[in-house]
Amino acid sequence: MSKGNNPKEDVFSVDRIRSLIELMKEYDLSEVDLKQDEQQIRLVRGAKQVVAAGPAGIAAMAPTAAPIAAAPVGPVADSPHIKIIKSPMVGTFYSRPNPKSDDFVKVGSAVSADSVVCIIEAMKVFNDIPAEIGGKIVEILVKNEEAVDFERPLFKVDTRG
Amino acid sequence: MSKGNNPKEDVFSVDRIRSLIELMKEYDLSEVDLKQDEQQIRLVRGAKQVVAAGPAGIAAMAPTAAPIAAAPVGPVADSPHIKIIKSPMVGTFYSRPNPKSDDFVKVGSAVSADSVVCIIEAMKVFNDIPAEIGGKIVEILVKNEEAVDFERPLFKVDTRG
Amino acid sequence: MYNRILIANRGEIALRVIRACKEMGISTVAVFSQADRDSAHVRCADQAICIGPAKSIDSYLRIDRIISAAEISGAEAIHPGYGFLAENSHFNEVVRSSEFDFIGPTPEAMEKLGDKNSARSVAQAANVPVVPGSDGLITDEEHAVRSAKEIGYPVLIKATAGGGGKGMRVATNEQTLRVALQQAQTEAQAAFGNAGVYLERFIDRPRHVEVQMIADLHGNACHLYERDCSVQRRHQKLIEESPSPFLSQKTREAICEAAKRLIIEVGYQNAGTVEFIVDQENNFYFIEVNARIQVEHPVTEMVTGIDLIKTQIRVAAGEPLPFKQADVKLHGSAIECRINAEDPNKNFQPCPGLIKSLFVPGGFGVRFDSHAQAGYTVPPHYDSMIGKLIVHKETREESIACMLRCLEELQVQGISTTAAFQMRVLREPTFIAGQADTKWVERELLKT
Amino acid sequence: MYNRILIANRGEIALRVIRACKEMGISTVAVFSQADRDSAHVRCADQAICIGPAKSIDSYLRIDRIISAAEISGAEAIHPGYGFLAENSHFNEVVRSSEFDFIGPTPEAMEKLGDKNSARSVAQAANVPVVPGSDGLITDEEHAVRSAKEIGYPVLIKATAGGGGKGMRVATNEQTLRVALQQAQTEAQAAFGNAGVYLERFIDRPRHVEVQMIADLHGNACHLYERDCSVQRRHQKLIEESPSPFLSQKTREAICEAAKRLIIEVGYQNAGTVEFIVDQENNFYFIEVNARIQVEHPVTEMVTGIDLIKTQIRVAAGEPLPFKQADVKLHGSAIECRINAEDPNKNFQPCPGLIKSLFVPGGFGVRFDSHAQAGYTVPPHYDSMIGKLIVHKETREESIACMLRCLEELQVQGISTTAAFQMRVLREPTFIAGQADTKWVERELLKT
Repeated sequence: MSKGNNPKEDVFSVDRIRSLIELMKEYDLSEVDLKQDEQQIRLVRGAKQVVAAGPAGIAAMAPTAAPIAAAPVGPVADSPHIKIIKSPMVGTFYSRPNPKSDDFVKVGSAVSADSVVCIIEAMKVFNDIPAEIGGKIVEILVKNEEAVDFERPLFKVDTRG
Repeated sequence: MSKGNNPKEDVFSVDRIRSLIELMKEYDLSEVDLKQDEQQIRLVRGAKQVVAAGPAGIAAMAPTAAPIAAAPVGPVADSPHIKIIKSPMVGTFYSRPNPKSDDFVKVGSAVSADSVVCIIEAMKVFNDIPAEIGGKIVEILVKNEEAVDFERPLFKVDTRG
Repeated sequence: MYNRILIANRGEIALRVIRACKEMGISTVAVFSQADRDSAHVRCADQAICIGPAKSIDSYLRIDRIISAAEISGAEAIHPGYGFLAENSHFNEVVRSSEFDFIGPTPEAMEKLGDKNSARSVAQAANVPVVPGSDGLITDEEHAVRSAKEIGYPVLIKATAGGGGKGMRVATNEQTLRVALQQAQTEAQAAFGNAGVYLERFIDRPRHVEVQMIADLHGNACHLYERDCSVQRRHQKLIEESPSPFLSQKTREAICEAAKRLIIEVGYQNAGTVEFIVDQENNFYFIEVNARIQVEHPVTEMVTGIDLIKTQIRVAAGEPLPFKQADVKLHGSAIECRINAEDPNKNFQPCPGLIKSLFVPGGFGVRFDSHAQAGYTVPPHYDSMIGKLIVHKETREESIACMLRCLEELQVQGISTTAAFQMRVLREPTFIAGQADTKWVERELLKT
Repeated sequence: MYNRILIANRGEIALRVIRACKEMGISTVAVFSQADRDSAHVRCADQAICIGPAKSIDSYLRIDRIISAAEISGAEAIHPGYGFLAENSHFNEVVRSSEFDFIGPTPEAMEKLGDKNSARSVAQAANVPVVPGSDGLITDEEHAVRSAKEIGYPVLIKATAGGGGKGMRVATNEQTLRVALQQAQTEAQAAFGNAGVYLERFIDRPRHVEVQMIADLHGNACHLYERDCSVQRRHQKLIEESPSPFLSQKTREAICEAAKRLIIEVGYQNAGTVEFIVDQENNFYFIEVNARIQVEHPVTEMVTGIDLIKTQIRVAAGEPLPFKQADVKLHGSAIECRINAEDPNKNFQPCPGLIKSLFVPGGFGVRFDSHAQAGYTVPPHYDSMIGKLIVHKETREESIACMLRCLEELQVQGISTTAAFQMRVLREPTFIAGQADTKWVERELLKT
């Protein structure tokens, strides 16, 4: 709950350190080294010494990713060129314009910013949802007629196309 | 309870250091290094070399100092040759055998293990309290007729005599 | 009875409603903003649906998303709590037209009572005393001067759309009236987009007394006696209690009956509160109706033994009131302190942040309604109340002693709270004597 | 009334007594072992005195240090709480001879009731039914056989100095009796250094029902009705409630009057509990008297509205009982769950340690008496109870629903607790029907 806020008051917050360590374990980091102004947090895991370049960088990112990581809902973009199309509203997800027709997109479909990827019904209104990014659909994260809430991840898109 | 707040007063918080150490054990951390302004906590686990600047050294010591450090009462032995005579019981401290006579000891008095340093009255009984260590009284920590509880520090003794 | 209810709110009141539902065997749907993901109301509900980012305007005030959440979760009714959309008659209408039950009054009653002017007419029709004032809105300066003469100086200028004291002005004579009128109208226009103002007699050292009402769909209405909320700072209630320490039994009966007449007059349904001001001679005047459950409802629950939230749900579902007026009895004395994350030493400025450690007071006759715990971060986006401390004892004297004990015991580390200030109030002879009026705190305790 | 009271205990009961004193304007002196330095009872008391290291034998059981603490702090009376020295008549005597008031019965009454045999004689003198049994201790095997014939098999062999079921044996016929007798005597000698045993009729599926008594120094005694503590595991109470769900009104009145007769017979003062077992036909038999306040006293406070700790203090100070028997009325239903730091999946082994996070249940009719909070470490040296969760509602059905809701809400991270197991019990048809007997948990829920 208290992940990483008020750093100024809280370098020694055991809660935050626990969160960091849990992240280290989760992502198998061996070392975390965070510095800001007069503040520093350095954590080393396991026996092996590793140079604190890349990994430390990721670790430093991790806390900021906390809100998403904490979300019960789906995956985070795993690499920079993979983007997530999220639900802009609360409602029911439809993968096709009507029961008889095909899905708007399949894994492998190429999409542009304005291609409709699904419909979300809210208050009896059917809303076309555009991709808003270009690329190739690499994963569909919800099922047809599934209920979705705000910013629920819907599709994974590889922006390299 | 006091985890991470008032860092200024709290680098030596045994509670917090214990929590940190528990975390290190739980997640197999070999090193924790926290800095803020003038403050630092550095904890190194396992057979690895404990390289420690002054503050880090103190922090590393802290856990062993737990019982005393945690006590609200009185000072801690500041250096190895300074020992504390503590009250073995709950009662009223008397610095002298009777109101007319002199104090058992003064600052500067030499004491041996069996010299009586004060009387503590408990349940109407006057108990002679022996020094139990030899040396020279360097400080008297309670006043005549003051109430004392269990292990209340009474005298500081320099065991170098 | 309902199988599933959606709670369109957050914090302690969302938790309060969830608790009532669970005890009634009703499944619960929480809605939450991204700032509240880890909040207790989300954890305790059977389902939780994210409806937007932290800012209320994009989440807790988004009617469309709340309705959609009710649709996808299969809820049958919506409880609005207090604040946010609770007294929004449009929301009320949309809920009903989307074929959900709204746990509260009808939109019609809400609208009639929402406008101070029409509420005043309702009161007059029900023969409930109102503060002597202008009939309807002030048309022009001369109209104001004429009405002020009838009413008698000093007069108060109030915005018809106002609330929380905004846009209020006192005029002690014709000259100050003319000046104050323009200021009040400009202020009202700015604050509420409605320049309409009216006049009423200014009452010296008024007490704030409100009567809790509950009515079913079958025309039965009961009062649950009064709450005294005179201890306020800038119209924000700090301490509430029941019964009122200064009402005579005669006035108590009269004011409760008046409230009931008004509620029946307007065909009110579900829970509501009729607010009065009472002058030093125990004359009472109708002010307004709060068409919702209120923050301070627990003090009434403690002294009557009636669960207001459960009763709200039962009557909304069409059940008749489970008690008659004669069954409603006052027992003992209850006091509530709102524990706010505010710093009394910094002019009560909100201080959200991480609660590092929390010790919750307990014991006989003590109730703490809160969504907070150690490790919880009070978000900056919403009101600063972190809990309500309520005590119930045989006598007011014991309640005060118990509340002081609890406020001492309550330990919140990491953020400042109002607890210390409330301890100070509870030790003041004026409060102990039950003599506090709505301006007392500012006049006596915060004077600089 | 006293100006200052020393509480010779720790944990939630020390805090409970401190709360009562604070509300009465009495200053408080806490004593603590080095393991409890950071405990809530130390923080909440006006003074706190360290009386020794962690082990009870060197601190909370050190009579000399507790008396000295009272002397140096200027306390006028000592409240023993429960456990530790609470029923130690020698401590009671030393307290009084050191010219402090002991908040509890006289040493004489304590001794008379402390020995099961003499307690049984007191009961018989007061015409209170006891379990048919041998008159006095068993002298030899033949005596045992003779008494068993009179009593009728099956018979129970009990240690006179026993408690908590230690040294108990059932014999179904003469042959098993001869064997069991020796085992029981050996066991009793080992456990209590007293081989004395007696026989009584074995009661099938007994309920544990106890009557709360309070008496002043002027010969007035009142019962506060009964508590049903039949839900036990190895004689450890898990759930207590009042009123008992299966006593007939007739039996209720009879058992309470019997308890009162016994208390008057022995000239008992202050609070005490008379324990009975009740068979399937509502016949009740006296078992023993607990000459102290009990863990489960809050359920009685909830249904009677009477603060037992405050009443203990008042009568100890010489005040007459502030109520008459006719004033004592049962209202609604109260249930208590003892939340212990034990792991139900590991045969309820205690699991002390750091409480990493804690969410305290709240709401209408909920009481949580606890010294715990997030960041508190449950020490391994004392009993494992970390709090008592008590609910009070109009009906037993509502109380069960509310308790389930609270146990769900209660969140303790870092250590295991009994909460989940208690939820399971509360959902069992046998419990809901009020049919649990003292062996039910082991027989039905823990059978392997």
